[in-house]
Amino acid sequence: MAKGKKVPEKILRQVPFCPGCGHGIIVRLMMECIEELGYNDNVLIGKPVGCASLLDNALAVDTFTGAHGRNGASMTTIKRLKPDMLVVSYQGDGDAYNIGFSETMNAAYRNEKFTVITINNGNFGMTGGQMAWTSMPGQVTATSVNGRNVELSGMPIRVPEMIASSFDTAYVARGSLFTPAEIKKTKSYIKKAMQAQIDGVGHSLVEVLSPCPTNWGLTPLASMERIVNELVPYFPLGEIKNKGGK
Amino acid sequence: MAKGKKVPEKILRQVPFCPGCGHGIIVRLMMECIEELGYNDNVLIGKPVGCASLLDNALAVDTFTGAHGRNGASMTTIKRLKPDMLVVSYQGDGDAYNIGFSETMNAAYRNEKFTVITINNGNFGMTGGQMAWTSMPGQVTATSVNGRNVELSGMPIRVPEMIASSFDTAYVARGSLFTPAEIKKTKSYIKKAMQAQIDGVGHSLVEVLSPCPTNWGLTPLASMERIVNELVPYFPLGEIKNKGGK
Amino acid sequence: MKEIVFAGFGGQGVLTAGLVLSQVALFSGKKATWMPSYGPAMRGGTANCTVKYSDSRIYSPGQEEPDVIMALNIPSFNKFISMVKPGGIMLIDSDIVTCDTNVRSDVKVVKIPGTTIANELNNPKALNIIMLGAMVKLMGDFSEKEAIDGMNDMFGKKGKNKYEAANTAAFKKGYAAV
Amino acid sequence: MKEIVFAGFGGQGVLTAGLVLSQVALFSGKKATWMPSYGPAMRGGTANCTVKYSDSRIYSPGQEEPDVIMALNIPSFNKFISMVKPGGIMLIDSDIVTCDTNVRSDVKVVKIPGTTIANELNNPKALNIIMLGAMVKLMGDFSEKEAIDGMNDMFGKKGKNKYEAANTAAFKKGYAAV
Amino acid sequence: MGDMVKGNIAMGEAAIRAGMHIYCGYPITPSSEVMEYLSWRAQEAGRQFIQAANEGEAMYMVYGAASIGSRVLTASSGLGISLKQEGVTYMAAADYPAVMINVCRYGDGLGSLESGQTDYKRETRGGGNGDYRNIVLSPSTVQEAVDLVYLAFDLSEKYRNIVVILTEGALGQMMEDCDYPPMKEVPYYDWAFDGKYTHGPYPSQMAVDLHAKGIKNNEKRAAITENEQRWEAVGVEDAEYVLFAYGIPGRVVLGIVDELRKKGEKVGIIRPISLWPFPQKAFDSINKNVKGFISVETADSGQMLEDVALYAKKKGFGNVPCYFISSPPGVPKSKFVLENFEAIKAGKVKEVF
Amino acid sequence: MGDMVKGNIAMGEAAIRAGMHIYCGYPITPSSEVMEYLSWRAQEAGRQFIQAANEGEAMYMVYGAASIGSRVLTASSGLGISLKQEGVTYMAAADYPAVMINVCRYGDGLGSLESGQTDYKRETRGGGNGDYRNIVLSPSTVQEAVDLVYLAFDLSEKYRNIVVILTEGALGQMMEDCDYPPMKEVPYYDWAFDGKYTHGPYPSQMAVDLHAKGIKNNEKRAAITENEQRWEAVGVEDAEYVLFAYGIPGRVVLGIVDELRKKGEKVGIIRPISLWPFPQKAFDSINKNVKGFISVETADSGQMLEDVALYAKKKGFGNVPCYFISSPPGVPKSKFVLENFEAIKAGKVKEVF
Amino acid sequence: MSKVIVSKDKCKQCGYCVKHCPKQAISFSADFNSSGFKYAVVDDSKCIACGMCYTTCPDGVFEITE
Amino acid sequence: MSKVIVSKDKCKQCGYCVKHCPKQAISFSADFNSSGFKYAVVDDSKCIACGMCYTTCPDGVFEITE
Ligand SMILES: Cc1ncc(C[n+]2csc(CCOP(=O)(O)OP(=O)(O)O)c2C)c(N)n1
Ligand SMILES: Cc1ncc(C[n+]2csc(CCOP(=O)(O)OP(=O)(O)O)c2C)c(N)n1
Ligand code: SF4
Ligand code: SF4
Ligand code: SF4
Ligand code: SF4
Ligand code: SF4
Ligand code: SF4
Ligand SMILES: [Mg+2]
Ligand SMILES: [Mg+2]
Repeated sequence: MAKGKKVPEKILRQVPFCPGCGHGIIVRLMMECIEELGYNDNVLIGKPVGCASLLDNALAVDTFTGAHGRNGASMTTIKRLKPDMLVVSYQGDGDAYNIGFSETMNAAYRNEKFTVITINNGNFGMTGGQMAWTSMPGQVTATSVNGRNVELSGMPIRVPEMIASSFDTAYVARGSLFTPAEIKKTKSYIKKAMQAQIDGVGHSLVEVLSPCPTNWGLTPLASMERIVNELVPYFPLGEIKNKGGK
Repeated sequence: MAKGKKVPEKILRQVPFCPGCGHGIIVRLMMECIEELGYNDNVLIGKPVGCASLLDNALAVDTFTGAHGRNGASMTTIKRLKPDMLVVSYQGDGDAYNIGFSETMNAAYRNEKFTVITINNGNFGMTGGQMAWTSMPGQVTATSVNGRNVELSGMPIRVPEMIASSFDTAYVARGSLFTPAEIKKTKSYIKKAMQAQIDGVGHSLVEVLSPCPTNWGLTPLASMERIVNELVPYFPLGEIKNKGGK
Repeated sequence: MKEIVFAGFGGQGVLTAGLVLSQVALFSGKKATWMPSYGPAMRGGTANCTVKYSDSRIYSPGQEEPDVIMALNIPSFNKFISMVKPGGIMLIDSDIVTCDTNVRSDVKVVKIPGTTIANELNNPKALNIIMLGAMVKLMGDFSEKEAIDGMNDMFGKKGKNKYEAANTAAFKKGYAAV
Repeated sequence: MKEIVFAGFGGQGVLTAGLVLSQVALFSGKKATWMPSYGPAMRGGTANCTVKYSDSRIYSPGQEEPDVIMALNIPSFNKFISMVKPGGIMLIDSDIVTCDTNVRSDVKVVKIPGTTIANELNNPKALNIIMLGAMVKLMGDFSEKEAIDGMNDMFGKKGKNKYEAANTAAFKKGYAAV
Repeated sequence: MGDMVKGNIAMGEAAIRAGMHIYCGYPITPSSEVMEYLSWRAQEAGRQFIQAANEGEAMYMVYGAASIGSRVLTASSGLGISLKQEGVTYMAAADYPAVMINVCRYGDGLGSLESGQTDYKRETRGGGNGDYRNIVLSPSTVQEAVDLVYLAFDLSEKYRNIVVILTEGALGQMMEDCDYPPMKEVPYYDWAFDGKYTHGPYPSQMAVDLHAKGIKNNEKRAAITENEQRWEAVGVEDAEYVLFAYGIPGRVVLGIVDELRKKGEKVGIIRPISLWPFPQKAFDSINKNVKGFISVETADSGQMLEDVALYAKKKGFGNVPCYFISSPPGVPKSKFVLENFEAIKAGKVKEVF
Repeated sequence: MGDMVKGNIAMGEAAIRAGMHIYCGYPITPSSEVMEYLSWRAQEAGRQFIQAANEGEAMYMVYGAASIGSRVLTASSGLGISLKQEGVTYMAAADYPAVMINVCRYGDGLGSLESGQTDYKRETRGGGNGDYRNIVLSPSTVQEAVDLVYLAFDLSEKYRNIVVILTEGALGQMMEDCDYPPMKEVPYYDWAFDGKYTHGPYPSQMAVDLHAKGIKNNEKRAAITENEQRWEAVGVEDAEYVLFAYGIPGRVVLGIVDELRKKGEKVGIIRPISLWPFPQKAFDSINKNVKGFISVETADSGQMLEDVALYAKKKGFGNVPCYFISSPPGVPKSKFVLENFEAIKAGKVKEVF
Repeated sequence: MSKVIVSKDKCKQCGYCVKHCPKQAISFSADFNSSGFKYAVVDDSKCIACGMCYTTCPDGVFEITE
Repeated sequence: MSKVIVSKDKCKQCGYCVKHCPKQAISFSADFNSSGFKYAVVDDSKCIACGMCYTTCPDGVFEITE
């Protein structure tokens, strides 16, 4: 099965993440999908505040620097004013589910026709690994040094499920990265999500369970193991909603 | 069945709402429950910004003036620091579901042990009847003069259902006011919600479908009819979640 | 410059009456301002607006010292009687403002049985226009025709031509009543 | 007042080495400040901190003109060599900083085979302490004992007594190496 | 001759005429009519309108809309604008244009619904983090509100800077006649994102040399300060006292000065129209022997007063005392202002600066 | 002798010692260690800690906590504080006390992570709507940070006013030795809600006579201005030039002045510790023949400079030129400041005010 | 015997009590109360003191005594 | 025939490719790349150009040519 594979040309330089960080894979998948869908020259990516901030100047496509958490709002007006443009909001879990919860949910509520990719790495990577709403019970983070106490801080949040069950959007899925097969599935979710946008079906969101070896204090491979063993049982993988094409 | 009935003494003066406004009934139910549960002298009510602002000085219990929408946050610290106090957040739908969506949801997410009563009157009463996230498709409001266009603004939001299905809280219900029987049911929901707080089971929320004759442009009686015919089918009544007592 | 306050219950049309007067003033080539009271006390309470008109620039649009006040209920009469400029006019609907109006010797109180006239016209909603007719006459700044044309022009632009005849009749009755 | 910069890769313990020195200074009755570099370039990049100590009030805690710089990798050497005060010292691990170090005639470059020593001690993590030992000797402001006591006091308070022997050995090796 | 029209509605229509592409906002008294009007008028005119879940969301919507080069408007009041401050400073950092109307209500926190000028400090100094300055324009008539909103979009684009229309409840709610400027259809700005990476990378603040950017910002601010001062002045050349007042108090004080001068009193007024840049050039024509400057504001404490004092100092009036007249919520009463002025003249009031 | 401790952690511990009951916040560099430390330390000390979904929510939590009379702390940086502004002005309206730490990072919008002083205007003028003023204290050493945080809780309660600790990334991140004050256990304030309606109704702003409240506010502000000015001054009595600098630049400039005076130069420094109230009393000892005032700030444009000029005018130095030295992000280099000072002395730089 | 006390000046004429009184004991007055509303009037002879009027009234007009 | 091109200086030694190469064709170098990591080395004789390494690599180290 000899087929050429090359990092999309719109990725200008090496991504600046820690060794084994899932962001590197997900950014590549996103850029591959954009390229394959033929939108290299009609696309805008909403960049969040978080480790993805490090993408500055790395992508040769229009990249909007959002306020922390608020790209659900900013992408809304961009997409409404430029309905033919492919608009993709790339967001961390802290960004999309903590500070930006209202904006993320409201965009889905209004069924805004853009695509969200959320990177669920269970903490605030950028700022040194504080607890996120996706951190697991008992997880040690910089703001839960004795392990997350869900009595005081609630059980980890599953936003994709909330959106799928509460709002009339087009597409919701959750993928991961722990094997080549999972990576390929995740890519197919991202592509379908973008396709739903292109077809005007509605809002789409793909969450990706992604390793943060640095803040998890694990090797990259052990981080992937943790995803399989600890996260997937709580954050089930697969398509959660698919309204199909037009 | 001769049993005395008197407006709770903690209601100091006539409530200042428009004729037929549901706020008047709900405030009374709330005060009755507080009195009947024996919490007249250990209670704090979170007052929102909205028509309920008009309650200023009307209730002889500690009444916190919240920032518009944000009492989910303010009640959290009050209850945590005063765990024995009965803490009740009385909020409009615009307050709790629009501007305060994040605070409302986050309090439920953390399972904060206070009680929320939301008045779903399908618009921003206080500011002249603009569209709320609970306004019905086609509903004429000050910001949807041609009727609410759900293509652009989404379908009305059902927060109680979202909370019940997404978070591990104690009690969620929806009541209304269109007959004495419904009013009594609503009262029983409010009381159970407070009881869940008192028992330390967790967060509780009761939404009440409530008429706003002034902004609906209907008589009080016709407003009640509208609730029965138009709202109840979309916002089903009853207990949505009841974890029971300790 | 003239300053007029229109006051009454919400629903009596005092804000509209004021607006018509300001629009009549514009129509006659004057400058005009219209300033409503608004605020938390609005709901179900009293409403009022201040209209000013002048041949030259109007500085303050706010209430200062009204030349004429129209009061369509007792609370409004009580609230505003002390504000009338010495020598000014207090115009009331004598059907509604039934209290003792003999409060200030330096103010001329003009009483019109507005509600009665409106009932005679079979048009209870026209109270505000009837009273406005009386006021225009009292002020003497606009001819009856000028005022009616201005009024009808305004309602016409709002797509409310169908009330033209009724409004004209009401205005005339009021105009004739003083 | 002395100003020292500790620079290297993240993970080499340069921030800790600086902290130990500042704590030793305190222990000896001096004033001290410790200022890290921090910022977006942190992740996986180079790290450095500036330590100052003095018998009197320390005004600026920032980098001004370091008397001594410890550089534990080539990028740090290159970045900081130009900043050393004329007549100052650049202390390097000659195992790692293998580039041409003959850049400034007015700076004394002191080379210690830190990595080799660490390997000899079977304690590769001790590189920072070894280098610190050398630095303390070079500075001449604290006796060996004073410094070791200060260091052990600090780690002790952090509940890390168990490393006391190893740290002491490493420090001594470094101290002896210059 | 225009018809009587409410200030808020007039501003909404002016935005449409100015080529506004989209409005994003959340209702709040006394500004709501701007958005209520645009909720149908925008669509009628082929433009867009979106009601946000709150003012913060509205501002991030503005931020997005600006990034693709559209003309975007938001309006709110006091505490709604408080919620926009992070968005505002992001806009400043990105050099994005937008017009933001603050129909000010009096007071801290929830405030009252009454008219006030208590947001001067925030609008002219910036309530968000950082060094930025919004251009702030303040009308005193409905016509001027229309003209300034119309102008604001152009200024905003010219300098790539937010322009705030700082007006008051009283002006938003009052009616006056006005003439509308011609309808413009404006294309999206071409410096903006077009999806084609035409302008290359747009790095975030973190990747930017902020000191270099700061120097550029200072240059921009200097240019705005040089070019965009606007004011109305009467009688300052021979004035013993110069009053400063903007917005509704501005027109009230104009009336007072008119009256006093007719009586032969040597008193003048400067009515700032641009609050930032503050019209420091207005000092150039002031009588060098002026005895005092007086700021009249509908606020507890002197907010514009600080600018009056600062620029007095800068313009060589460093020893002229600066007084404050604090008018209660609502439209200032001429009588009240006059009495306070007399007290100052009589030496009964101490200067603030 | 205290050990070396990070500014952020020292402030966290100082809050515990001061009897803080609860911390509410959201992480942001360079302030995060305050909350990371308190995330376990609060519990250990029997206090409470809550991580909010964002800075806005944190501030409304503060608002709630304050209403029942607890000692409450929040900390953040630049744009996080921007998100708190509505909460801040609500607190002001309600006369609720709280302590808010701003570990300032340089710049507009997202800003950099580098140390800066670009939030002076916002903290001293208020970024929320209204007329309120926060008490603003700025330390220049870790010890002073500890002492000011400790003091802040008491001042906050004394005046029922928010106290902002405005410090910089550099101070939050640096280490220095410090001694901690004694541990206090403070009961909830008794003016607050206790669930029993002890104090009767607490009406919202809308039900209050705002002008009367404004007069009270002015009295409170006057009392604070009279009682709470804090500063450090060196050499101002004979100074030809007086430099003004606070925080980290404050200590840097103290060093410069020390050095210059040793060389015999007549130069002085005022290092404001209270930024609001600005230490206007410090002017009383300044040489009447001073030639210039110079504000040194880590900011693009002169922010404190405006206060220097304002109070110069107020205190009879209305004709003394006020200059600005803009230091780039980070800790100012003595050499840079010196060079700029020399340029001012040599007449090569134009004054700003 | 129970009795219904009506605070007529509080009534805002919404009509809820009139509609829900099981005995049709409530009607509106001919005159206006101090707030300008026609107010609820109870026909004591029909009233069974069931309290439905109390339950439905938003304005606290009714008191049922024991 | 396809071939794998390795940009060794981009490698951060995460080990994903090593783990997921179906042919165990990848191992780590003995020396360090310019960033200080031991980098992935492909044994061309084992490689079947399946692209799994490309798929798993977060750092864009691999290119499979056609
Ligand atoms: C208003 C605001 N608050 C806080 C921050 C600090 N901050 C930057 S990124 C971040 C969290 C990032 O976490 P996440 O979104 O999960 O992204 P990750 O780094 O984990 O990919 C925080 C709290 C900020 N930049 N702005
Ligand atoms: C930050 C802020 N934005 C907007 C407002 C204006 N405002 C006051 S109440 C309200 C909506 C009230 O609607 P709801 O909560 O549904 O209460 P209701 O009056 O319908 O009972 C709005 C938008 C405000 N006070 N504060
Ligand atoms: S901190 Fe975590 S999320 Fe951020 S780049 Fe490193 S591994 Fe990735
Ligand atoms: S406006 Fe509506 S919600 Fe508000 S008091 Fe009137 S009826 Fe009730
Ligand atoms: S108590 Fe019952 S029967 Fe009597 S008036 Fe009221 S509703 Fe009717
Ligand atoms: S329910 Fe109450 S307010 Fe309504 S009509 Fe009856 S008595 Fe009057
Ligand atoms: S292309 Fe396939 S076989 Fe070849 S090295 Fe990569 S993973 Fe191994
Ligand atoms: S997956 Fe990439 S970064 Fe990781 S070891 Fe292999 S080549 Fe290196
Ligand atoms: Mg994350
Ligand atoms: Mg509502």
